[in-house]
Amino acid sequence: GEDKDTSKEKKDDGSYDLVNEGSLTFAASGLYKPFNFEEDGKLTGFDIEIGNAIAEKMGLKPNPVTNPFETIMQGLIGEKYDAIIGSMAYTKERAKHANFTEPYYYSGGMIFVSENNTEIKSVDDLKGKKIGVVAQSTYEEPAKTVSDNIQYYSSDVVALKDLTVADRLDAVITADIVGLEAIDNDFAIKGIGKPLWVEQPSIAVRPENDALRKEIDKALKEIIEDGTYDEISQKWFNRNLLDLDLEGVELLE
Amino acid sequence: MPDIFITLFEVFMRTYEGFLKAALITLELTAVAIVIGTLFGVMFALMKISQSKILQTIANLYITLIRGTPLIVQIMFLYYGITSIIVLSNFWAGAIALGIHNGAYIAEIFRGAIQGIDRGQQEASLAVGMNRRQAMRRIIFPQALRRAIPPLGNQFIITLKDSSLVYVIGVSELFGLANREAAASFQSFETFLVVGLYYLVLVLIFSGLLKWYENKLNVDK
Amino acid sequence: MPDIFITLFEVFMRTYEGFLKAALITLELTAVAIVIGTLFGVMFALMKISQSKILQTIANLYITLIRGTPLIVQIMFLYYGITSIIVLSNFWAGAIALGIHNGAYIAEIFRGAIQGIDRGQQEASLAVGMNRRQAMRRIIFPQALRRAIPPLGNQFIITLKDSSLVYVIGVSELFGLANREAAASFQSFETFLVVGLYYLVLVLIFSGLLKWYENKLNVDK
Amino acid sequence: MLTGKNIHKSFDDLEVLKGIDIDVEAGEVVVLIGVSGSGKSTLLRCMNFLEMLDEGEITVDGRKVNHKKDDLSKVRAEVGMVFQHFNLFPHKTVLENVAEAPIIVKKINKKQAEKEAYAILEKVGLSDKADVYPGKLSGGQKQRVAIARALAMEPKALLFDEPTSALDPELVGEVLQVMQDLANEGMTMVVVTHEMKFAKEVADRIIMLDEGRIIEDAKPEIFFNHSENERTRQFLEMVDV
Amino acid sequence: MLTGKNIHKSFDDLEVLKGIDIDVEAGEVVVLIGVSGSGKSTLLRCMNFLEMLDEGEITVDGRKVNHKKDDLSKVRAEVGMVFQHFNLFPHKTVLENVAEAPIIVKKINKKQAEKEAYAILEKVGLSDKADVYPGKLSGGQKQRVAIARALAMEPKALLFDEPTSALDPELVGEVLQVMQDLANEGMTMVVVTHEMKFAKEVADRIIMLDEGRIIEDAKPEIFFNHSENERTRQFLEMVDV
Ligand SMILES: Nc1ncnc2c1ncn2[C@@H]1O[C@H](COP(=O)(O)OP(=O)(O)OP(=O)(O)O)[C@@H](O)[C@H]1O
Ligand SMILES: Nc1ncnc2c1ncn2[C@@H]1O[C@H](COP(=O)(O)OP(=O)(O)OP(=O)(O)O)[C@@H](O)[C@H]1O
Ligand SMILES: [Mg+2]
Ligand SMILES: [Mg+2]
Repeated sequence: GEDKDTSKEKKDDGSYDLVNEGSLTFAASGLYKPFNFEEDGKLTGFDIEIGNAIAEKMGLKPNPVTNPFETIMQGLIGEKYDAIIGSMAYTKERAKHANFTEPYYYSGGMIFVSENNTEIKSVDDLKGKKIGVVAQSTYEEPAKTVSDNIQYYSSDVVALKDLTVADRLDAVITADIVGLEAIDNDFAIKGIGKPLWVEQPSIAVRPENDALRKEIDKALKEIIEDGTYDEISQKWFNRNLLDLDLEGVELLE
Repeated sequence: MPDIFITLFEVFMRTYEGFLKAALITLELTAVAIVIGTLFGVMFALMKISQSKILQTIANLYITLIRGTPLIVQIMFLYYGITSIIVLSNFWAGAIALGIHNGAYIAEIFRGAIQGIDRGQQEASLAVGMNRRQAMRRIIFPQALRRAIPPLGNQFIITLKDSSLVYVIGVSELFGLANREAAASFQSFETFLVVGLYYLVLVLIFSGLLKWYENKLNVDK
Repeated sequence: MPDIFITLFEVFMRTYEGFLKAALITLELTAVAIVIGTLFGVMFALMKISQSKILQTIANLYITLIRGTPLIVQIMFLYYGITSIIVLSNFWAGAIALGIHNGAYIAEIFRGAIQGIDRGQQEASLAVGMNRRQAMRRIIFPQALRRAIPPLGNQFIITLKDSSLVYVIGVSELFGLANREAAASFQSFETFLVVGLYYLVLVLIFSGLLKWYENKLNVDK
Repeated sequence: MLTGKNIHKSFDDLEVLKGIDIDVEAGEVVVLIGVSGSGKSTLLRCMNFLEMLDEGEITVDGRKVNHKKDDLSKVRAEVGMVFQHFNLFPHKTVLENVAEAPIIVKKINKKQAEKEAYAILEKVGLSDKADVYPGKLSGGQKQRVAIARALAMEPKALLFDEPTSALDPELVGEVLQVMQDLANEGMTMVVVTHEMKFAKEVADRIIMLDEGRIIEDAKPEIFFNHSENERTRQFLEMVDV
Repeated sequence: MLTGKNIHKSFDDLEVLKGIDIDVEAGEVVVLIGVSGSGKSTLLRCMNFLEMLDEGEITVDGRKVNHKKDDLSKVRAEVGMVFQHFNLFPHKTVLENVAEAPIIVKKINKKQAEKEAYAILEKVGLSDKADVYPGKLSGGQKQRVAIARALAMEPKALLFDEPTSALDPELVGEVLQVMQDLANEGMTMVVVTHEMKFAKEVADRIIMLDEGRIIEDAKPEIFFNHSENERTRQFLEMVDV
């Protein structure tokens, strides 16, 4: 990215600031397959394609970039990029620092354990167990409510890998899709039951740039309506991620 | 200006319980890493000054590999490497990674200390009938160890700081906790300032002890 | 056994284009950090050897703070500090953080080099009518610089490795890319091994250059 | 020309100069002798303001030097100094060593300064070494360059602190010769040396320092042959004239 | 008792010993002299197996030593050595210095070893320093401890490499006295020294080394007064007997 002397003032005329003129620069950790990851040196995944589609709808050039999840909010505030489109879920706390669009998918939080684990069959079996979660993920809170023996990670892959090592970790709570991807990559783990918590990944922008949020929301709605969204979702997951039965699950925020 | 101090104080009061525990973990990590590093270090130093070309080559390889790559890459690599062989908690995986890293630097400390001992000591030992092994164990090494303590103390301080990197494999030491605190409270600036102070205090304490010991050593001479 | 080599080769072939670019970024980061660090280093070295107690205190404070805290904490702290003041790209934020960190170490290099110049040089300069500033600029410093080059080269190598840490603020250098590669391919072990080799090769190249320069210096003498 | 009055100088608890009065006339060559530690170097360094006085004053060419108010570097340039260990600038060629101060202190333009430097090098017999670095010179050549460097500032007086005692014996002669030539041309000089032959033949006066005091100040023929001072006679025996 | 036959030794390209034959009988005191670099130390070190021979052989007490097969540390213990720079173990007390080798090499129990060590220290007049660290001793005392340390292994012969040349002159006497006592008790000794008085009075034979060869081997009275060797006479002039 280039240095840019953009003013932080709110604009009322509906125009918005962009870090790079004519481009929508958006960030993801790049460590979250299949949502955002690198292939052949290029960022790809569900999040990225959604971002690309939104940018195109807005008549902008898509410019996906990576930033570690630990510092991704700060990068937004520090004007390194215009938006976070990196499976960051809306929470009340985060909403104090950034403005969020409508969710662009629902994600089910699922419990994963080692393939050989026969002890843990439901969330009730998690009491007092050692649970791994990615620090600052939305699953940190549910994990805390069932156990106080929490192990924090900065990457899901590291956490899930630890499940395969006896005695290191009893369970990991993360997005079902991420765990299933790891299983596809021969991780000796399994998911327990159905998603219990649902988070709402949304797109974050700087608060003073709310005009941009409005435009993104509009574009998001358009790609959902014209079928682009469904096409992308089907391509990656063989289903539409927004089609979720929200009955009986806890919406995390 | 006072504003920032008030915030800092708040952050400090809110976090000190967690940070004190995390500081303990940092110290434990450091201590274990130094112990492991010292074992490795002594072993590879002895290999490096041995007569055997093979042992020398192994030691050189180890030292070159460790000194030629970043610690964080070593941590990741060993983490995934160790994981596929033996079962370790994250703490121990981290401590061992730091220990193996330290080993290369400590090997050089010991090699220097051993080679710094006057050759006459070895000759006098042989002349009274000791073999090389006895001379090393009873005469050379004890003297080298005494000399190695100041640089080892320095390595301890370096390790104390380096231990911050094992946060990547999920050890809840000072920096790992700071990261979570910062993200949770969105007071990143203040949190990292506070955790920096924890490190600073620890480093200053150990630097002080080290200076004191060095002075004592100089007086003893 | 050959299995792992085949996988490694595959990983290498799949990633080398990206890694070569990332290696370039690593080198650029390192170079910029050393340049910034040298500017800081010279400034603080001069402050430390100045007559002014205030300047000395400032320099000591800076050096103590930097040497007393982990680099990764400094990176985070500066990142949050800098971003709230000016807008910088990640590359420049990282390079500046590394540069400020380096400054403390380079300051000690220069202080050592300056104080290592024979006092007679200063006296001779004064005796022919130069003032202190002229003596420093024209006589002492140029000689100190020449002496500082080997330890600066060493610092360059340390920085090359340290630059891996700015991945936390999203710079796409070698380690950052390796992280993403590992997450995408789930081949962590192999990826970190490969990226370790990139660092190793870079470090060995620069160590070689450094040795060559030192030998040349010795021959010139 | 160069006078010191009641010079006192201590290092910490050690009083090195205990009230020295010295007066060097224009064109005079004064040789300063004394045992090691008697304060010879310190006195020279005080006269060139490399050391601050604790007490007393120094007058250069009739002008009293005020340590606080005067720009000492200006005054220093008027009194050149030649050191035992030469202290040439190793990163500069012989010509640059000589031309450096005129260029940056006197702000003479480079061409002109180098021309003059070359002329001075010719005088000390080293014009053929102008482009060589000091590292390649013998000790005697180095010291001659150091003298040239001091001369380039056109000083009113030159101080020499044991200029030949770091030299191999066979190289002492060439340096003493240059010094003798300077003396003959009327340069005001104060020379600390153990070369008694030089003292006898070249000095106008010999001053003997002992424990920070001047204990004898006499013409050479009197100093060497008729001194009534016990310490002087001891010293002369020691240096084996 | 201690014999060397045709000893050759080179360091890289430098041949230091060029075929030495030496035969020391039981109870004999041999003084080895020669200019610096003539190979004296190297010869001693070969006789104690601190250096490997390139050629030739060494016999201790009638037994030929095989460098490859024998445990050299065992053989070394039979031939003690005293060094110019003492080489005491600084981290051990005087008593420990003496008792160390008997304990760990001969596996004598600690109590017994210390008792014997104490007795030996008494013999060299240092029993009162038993618990002191070497750092606190004078050079002469250090060397006497070094001799005690060598004696503790009950060697069949003792080699001394310039045992007094690192000592201040006033401390030389006490060490020579201890050596003379040992000689009187019948210890077999080979001594490299420049102390001609000691050589004259104590040696049974004097061997002169020159450029790696023995050029003279004679009783002291003949060596000092009637040597026909040109180099020996030069050497004697040099050391100023
Ligand atoms: N910078 C200093 N700090 C402390 N003591 C000093 C300093 N310079 C000189 N001295 C001490 O002052 C005394 C006189 O020193 P000075 O060098 O003037 O003697 P000198 O007559 O030139 O002797 P030499 O013939 O050895 O050069 C000595 O005892 C010396 O140790
Ligand atoms: N380990 C070594 N490696 C290389 N050269 C050596 C070594 N030891 C001795 N020499 C060389 O061998 C020669 C003889 O040395 P040696 O020490 O035996 O002489 P020396 O007669 O004892 O002399 P000195 O009276 O100076 O002790 C010298 O030229 C010395 O430099
Ligand atoms: Mg002097
Ligand atoms: Mg010798």
